[in-house]
Amino acid sequence: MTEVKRIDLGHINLRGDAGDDRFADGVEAALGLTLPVDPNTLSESDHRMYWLGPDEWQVVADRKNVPVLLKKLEDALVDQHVSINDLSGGQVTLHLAGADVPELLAKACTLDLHPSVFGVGDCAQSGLAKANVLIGYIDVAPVYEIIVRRSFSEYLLRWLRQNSHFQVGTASS
Amino acid sequence: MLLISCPYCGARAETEFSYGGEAGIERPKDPHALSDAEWADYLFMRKNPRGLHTELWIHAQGCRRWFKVERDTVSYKITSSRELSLGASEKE
Amino acid sequence: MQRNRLENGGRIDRSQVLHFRFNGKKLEGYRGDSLASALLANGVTVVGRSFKLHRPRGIVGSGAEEPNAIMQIGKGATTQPNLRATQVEVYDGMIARSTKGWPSVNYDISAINNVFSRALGAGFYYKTFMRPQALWRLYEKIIRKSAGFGKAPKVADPDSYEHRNAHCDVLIAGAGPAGIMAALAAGLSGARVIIADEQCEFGGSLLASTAMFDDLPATDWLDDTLAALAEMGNITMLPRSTVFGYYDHNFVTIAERCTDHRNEAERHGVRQRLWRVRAKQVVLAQGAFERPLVFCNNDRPGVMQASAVSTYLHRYAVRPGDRAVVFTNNDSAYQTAIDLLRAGATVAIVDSRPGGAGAISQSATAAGIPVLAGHIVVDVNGGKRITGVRVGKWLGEAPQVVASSMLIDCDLLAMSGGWSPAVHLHSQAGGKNVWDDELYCFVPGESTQANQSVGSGNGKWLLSDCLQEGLAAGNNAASRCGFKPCDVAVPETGSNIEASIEPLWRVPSEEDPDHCPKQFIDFQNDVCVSDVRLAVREGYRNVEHVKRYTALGFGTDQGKLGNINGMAVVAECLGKSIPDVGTTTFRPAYTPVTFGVLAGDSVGELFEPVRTTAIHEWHEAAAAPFEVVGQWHRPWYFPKKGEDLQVAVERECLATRNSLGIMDASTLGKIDVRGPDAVEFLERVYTHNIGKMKVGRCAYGILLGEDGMLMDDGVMARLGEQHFYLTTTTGGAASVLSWLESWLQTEWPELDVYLTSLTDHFSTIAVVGPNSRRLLQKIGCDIDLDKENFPFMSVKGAELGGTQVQLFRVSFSGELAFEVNIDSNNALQMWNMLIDAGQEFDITPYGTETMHVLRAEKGFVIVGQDTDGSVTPGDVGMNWLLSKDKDFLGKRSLSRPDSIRHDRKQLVGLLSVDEKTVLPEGVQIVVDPDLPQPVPMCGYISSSYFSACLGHPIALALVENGRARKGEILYAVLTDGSVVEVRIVSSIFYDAKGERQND
Amino acid sequence: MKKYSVVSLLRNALSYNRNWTEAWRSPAPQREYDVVIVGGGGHGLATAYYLAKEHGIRNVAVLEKGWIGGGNTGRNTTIVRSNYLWTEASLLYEKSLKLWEGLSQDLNYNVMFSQRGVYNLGHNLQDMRDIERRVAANRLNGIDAEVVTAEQIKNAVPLINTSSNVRYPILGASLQRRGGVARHDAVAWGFARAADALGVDIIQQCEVTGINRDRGRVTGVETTRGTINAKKVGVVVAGNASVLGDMAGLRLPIESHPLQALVSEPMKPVLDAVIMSNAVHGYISQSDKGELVIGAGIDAYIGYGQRGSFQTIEHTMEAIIALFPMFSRVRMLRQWGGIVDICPDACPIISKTSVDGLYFNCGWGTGGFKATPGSGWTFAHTIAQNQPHELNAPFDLRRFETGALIDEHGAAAVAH
Repeated sequence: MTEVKRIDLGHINLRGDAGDDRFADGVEAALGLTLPVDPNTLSESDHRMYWLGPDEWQVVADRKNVPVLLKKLEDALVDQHVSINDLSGGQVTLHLAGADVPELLAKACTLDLHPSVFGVGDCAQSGLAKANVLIGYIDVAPVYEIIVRRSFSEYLLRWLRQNSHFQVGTASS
Repeated sequence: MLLISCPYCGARAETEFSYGGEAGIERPKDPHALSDAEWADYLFMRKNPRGLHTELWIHAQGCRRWFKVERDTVSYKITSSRELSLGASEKE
Repeated sequence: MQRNRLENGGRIDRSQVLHFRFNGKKLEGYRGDSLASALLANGVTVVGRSFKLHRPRGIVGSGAEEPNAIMQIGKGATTQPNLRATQVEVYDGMIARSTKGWPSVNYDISAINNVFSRALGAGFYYKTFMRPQALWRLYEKIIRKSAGFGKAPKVADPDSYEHRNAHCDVLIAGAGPAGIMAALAAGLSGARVIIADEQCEFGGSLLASTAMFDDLPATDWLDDTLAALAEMGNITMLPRSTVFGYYDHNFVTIAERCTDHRNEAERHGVRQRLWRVRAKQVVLAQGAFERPLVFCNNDRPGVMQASAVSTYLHRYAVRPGDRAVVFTNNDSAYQTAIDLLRAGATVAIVDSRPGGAGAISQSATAAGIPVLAGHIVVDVNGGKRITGVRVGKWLGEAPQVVASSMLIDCDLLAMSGGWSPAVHLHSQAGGKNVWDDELYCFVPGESTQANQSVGSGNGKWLLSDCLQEGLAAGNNAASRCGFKPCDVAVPETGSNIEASIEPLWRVPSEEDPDHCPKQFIDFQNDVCVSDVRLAVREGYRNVEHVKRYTALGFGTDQGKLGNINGMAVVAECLGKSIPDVGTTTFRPAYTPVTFGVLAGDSVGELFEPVRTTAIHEWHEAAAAPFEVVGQWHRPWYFPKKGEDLQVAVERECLATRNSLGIMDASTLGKIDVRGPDAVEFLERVYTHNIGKMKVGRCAYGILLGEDGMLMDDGVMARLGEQHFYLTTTTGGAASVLSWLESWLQTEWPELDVYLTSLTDHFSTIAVVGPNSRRLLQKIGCDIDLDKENFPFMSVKGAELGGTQVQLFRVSFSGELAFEVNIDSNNALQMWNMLIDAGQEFDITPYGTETMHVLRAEKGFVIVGQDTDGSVTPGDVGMNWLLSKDKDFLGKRSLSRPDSIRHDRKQLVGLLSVDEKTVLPEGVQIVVDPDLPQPVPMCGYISSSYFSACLGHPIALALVENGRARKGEILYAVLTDGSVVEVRIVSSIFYDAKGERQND
Repeated sequence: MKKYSVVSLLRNALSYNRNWTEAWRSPAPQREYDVVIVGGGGHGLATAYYLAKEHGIRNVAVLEKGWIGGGNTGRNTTIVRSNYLWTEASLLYEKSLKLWEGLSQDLNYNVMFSQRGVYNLGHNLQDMRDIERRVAANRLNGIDAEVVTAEQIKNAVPLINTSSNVRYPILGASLQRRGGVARHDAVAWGFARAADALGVDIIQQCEVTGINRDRGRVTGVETTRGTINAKKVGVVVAGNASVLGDMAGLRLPIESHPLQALVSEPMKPVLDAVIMSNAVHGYISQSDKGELVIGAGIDAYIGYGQRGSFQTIEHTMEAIIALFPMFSRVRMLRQWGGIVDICPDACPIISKTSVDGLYFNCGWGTGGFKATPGSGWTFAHTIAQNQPHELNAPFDLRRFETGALIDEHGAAAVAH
């Protein structure tokens, strides 16, 4: 049984130069976590930060903290060439819990999600069915976080509903 | 289905990528100095080789970075996959 | 009564009696039976008719190679055409029908074709049915009716299918002795292994083998080993799973049949599953096919592959005949003779080799089986079942004519013409196949991908070799993936039969090959030796020409039985060797796979995503029909009770122009642009001057392809010195962003600019009409909205109704209008607030249709509707947007000769002279409709509506040199032939000075 | 050439078919020809035939590196239609369609041209605008075309799903009744036999390895069977145009992509029309043998491998099932790929080149089969007269310089 929860979270997209110490330090100071520079990994404290590309990250945090975090980031990176965008309205976060999740995702995702390859703290952007998604393995329980664009979320939920006997819940955190 | 190595994200299925055509076509510095024929050459004429081809791909479902792939157009074997900034020789 | 069922043995469960119908007749079989074994057990001989000549046909094989027993299984929505009886497991309640033969397989009227068979040789249809020309369609109807096997279902498939992506170190195709050994070795090493086999049970040839492993029946070893494999967590075992495709970069596809073998009432869940496997290493262990022998009337029911006879005897406990003759050119069929004898049949061996067989010959003779060495079967007697075979002396290499012959009574002929490895997947992977001069078959050549072929699929006929090779390949594959190979004990297989063969391609006939009774090469397509000879005679000498001209190998069995024999006959005709004639390349699918499993669950509602906006549920509640725009569903119009499209749109237009309309414009693409080089970057891609834009202002911008053609358009807003915000068309959102990124990354990496898509984050609500300002003021806006402080084409962050928004004063309708960009989480709430507060202004939600009418009244183009990839900015009157001070993408193309042609099509307005006719969009415009065809066309209508505000129809059109032709009368020619007079006018129909939007 | 007819069929049957003669000779190449055609596909053979028939030029060789008809001629989905949007394209294809209509009789070889009607489906309002525009243009150009409703489609093709409750409902279609399918191999063989009868040498297993020139003028070709001199050389090698272009120092606006197709197992007749859908990316007909013949989309990358990517096949099957949900249970028998040369405007090049006496006919993309006779006819004219016929004049190489593209990508129907 896979449990699917839709979670109200906030999202910040961040672009900057990972090679610039001022940037990494600024991010760490603002968010209280290490900038993940290894591809396909995430780092976590009170919020999660996903590596999306060599100069792109995504912060996932409590929705109510987003304005504060935005401000902190802007202040910490004020003189740098960066791009900070609130994407909270454009993303839907799902948490999939249960031992069968990799099996379920394998029906429509070409990533190798075998735990020996894709462990806790790993993440990847890929396709799930016909939607683009960001998948993070966030808890050994196991829990997988799936982030999808809002306009594709109904489609993705439909796909999940058809492909798993899942319980849907919503939660705010 | 090809297996393409994104220089940033690693090997992924072809479906995560989009093809961008021949690499190394440089936009003329001053298009208006070109004859119509020279402009047409830039716009439309392509190497289209039977054999090794240096081409652009973007990891569209991943990191959205463009990169350069050397691929044999007959065997489809990929011999290299590099960031654009590396091997800048493509832009003579 | 199962008259051919043996009393003992077989891997069937006699406690589970299964009832089924074949061609209406009630029959019984057992759990474990294939449909073919059950039919043979019941003494059924004729199971089908051939494609062209409608000759009666019986079961020849026992697996994927079967050409004759092509069945329609089931009925109604779940009927399945063209299944091979040899590959179908019988279930209780099965309904099976032959797919050929009318009125029945036993009495087929079309068998009359046999009388004319000589005139129906290869390619006969290319030579006739040409005159009279008009009758071809009738001929064709008859041809089509008589062709084809089964019938497609008539209603939608109720079953579901799914895909499963998988990654493994070692994929093994085929679970016979070699494949199982490979799995064992690779599995023990710790590698991730997938092993798949087409049959319902793993074991391959061992399932019908009498071999002893370590002095115990091989099946004991099989059961133990499979149990051991099942214990390992790193091995996925897939029975009923056909590895049907081998693609580039070791991508391999497997079709798993999950429920087809169950009784219909017990079929739950997914019917079939497609495994999409990316394997680091592949072991191909698919076995080999036994070749038929090519002699006269070799297609008669009762003639079977020797190995198939053994399979029916051992695996299914079915003896397909009482009095058997075994006809062979190699040793393997001797075992079949011995098997038949042990099963109580009388049997004789006809061996074409003058020296007969090796050691196994003695076993046969010792058992009392007469062996006629140096003899051949020349012909058979009997129509719907053989009654005897005519045997002659083999005169060595002589091409034809047999001296004398004798008749041997029999009802079963087991033939073996040697073996052909199943090299299909090796070939699909890109490997060549090479001819082996000792084995007389093609074997896999060098691999071009990471795969190895093993076992009889690699020309190894001895069980001990198969096991050893499987072991080595399993270890090899695992070690290439970084695992340590391990020691696995290979069972002792005891004495093996020798495997000598002497070639016998076309069996000599009593009369010459063009004159003798038919010698079949491809049973299903009725391709005979005479057809191949005819093809070669007519110049179709390349083997591909022969195959296409005769249809050899184009049946549903894909030539698994006939291809090599066919090539041998071509070689004989041309005096060449078989490898000189050529090889054949194999394409997927190895055996046919359903369309359903290829599509998986991407059918019905999941065929393509439907993208919806954050306000979608409101539109649904308002019963708006939706317009499909790319992946989006956008509200088309909002009908009130009893309204149709036209009435609703007229109401929406008038309400908006006169008071207040509201529209969900969230599907627009939105891109955030930031960085010190943002201005420079945008200067290079947009046509207007960016540097001159002031912060807080908006501009209409267009993008051209490098070919100078209009690609997309939208509003550009300058939010800061180094910060811009772009909108794109709904359809162009993704492609514009990726296009911008490509320039930034590949061409101008020196520019410091970041692009971020905000399409989903922001919802866009357009508040439109003379009362729009009042509405915003009413719900509370913290900025001054008057003309001076917030003029047309400006942007400001604002608090609106208590929520932070980005407010744009832009207009796509020509009215005073505002676009509210808001975090999509708050969009529905904002929409509702606006609707509620707007009641006093008769706020009217409108959809895409009204949007189109309003913009057309203003002459605003829709990229993709009023343009089509061959339209320059000048064509649509946008030259004012082209900066003279800079270069931009596409600018150079605008000075090419064709771009400056004076007679290019230009956007104009059109009015129907009758002031009534709303012309269909797409209709062509001509100067003189009475000219002969081809009538020169000077333009076409791209947009056309009835304008409620103006009280008459309006249209936009692209007309040659149109701007200079205002006032001219032209003609629109409708597709029904009628002609409507039109007048060219300005493309701006409403408020030409733009006073309303500036208000 | 011995005439094919029912009479000859029966007469030969009496002599056990021993007296049939070869459909075309297999001569050794001569040292010199008036015209050498490089490429023994349908287009090349048709060119040779019309050179001999229409222009009396019979000292012609067709050089084929493999076996005739073995390239795209034998790998396509055999659809024939002429309902293109732009006048230039539609008149060219209409010329071809007119030739198709008498081709079996002209060649005395039954190419099984079956005019069962071609439907191009519309799934959204823009599709319907495009259909209206194309049909209107077709009719003014003298090409039979109709706009039909979903109900009319349903009546003609009862199995098609016209329910409005699907992802891409069928709103209507354009119908060209004179369109249809033909037997692809027979087209190559029929042209070969007829050309041979007029004296053309068809030389298989002869690969061109170089194009010889002298002072800007072509002098012949180097081949794996020696040098062959020629006054004129016409190159018509789908899937290899750039490779041959390189030999002559020509740059071409062409990229070669994999295009895939597949057939089902043969079944009793269920589909008596050709159905094409741009929006869902699939097209389908049923062959006389009973196989559903299905075309897939082009793979995005350059590929000379005569195979494409698997997901393209999957997408096509999704589309076919969207149109025909019952075909979900039908089985794919075989899939394959061809190499299509794509021009930027999805239209062909039938043109003189910068080398005197060297002519190129290429870039047919996915639409080459239907053009076979018309392509050969106009190319023969261009070679014989050293100037294009008015039908192919717009398809000159120079259009890429002037910008006068014939953009069938734009609003046109499917480019297949």
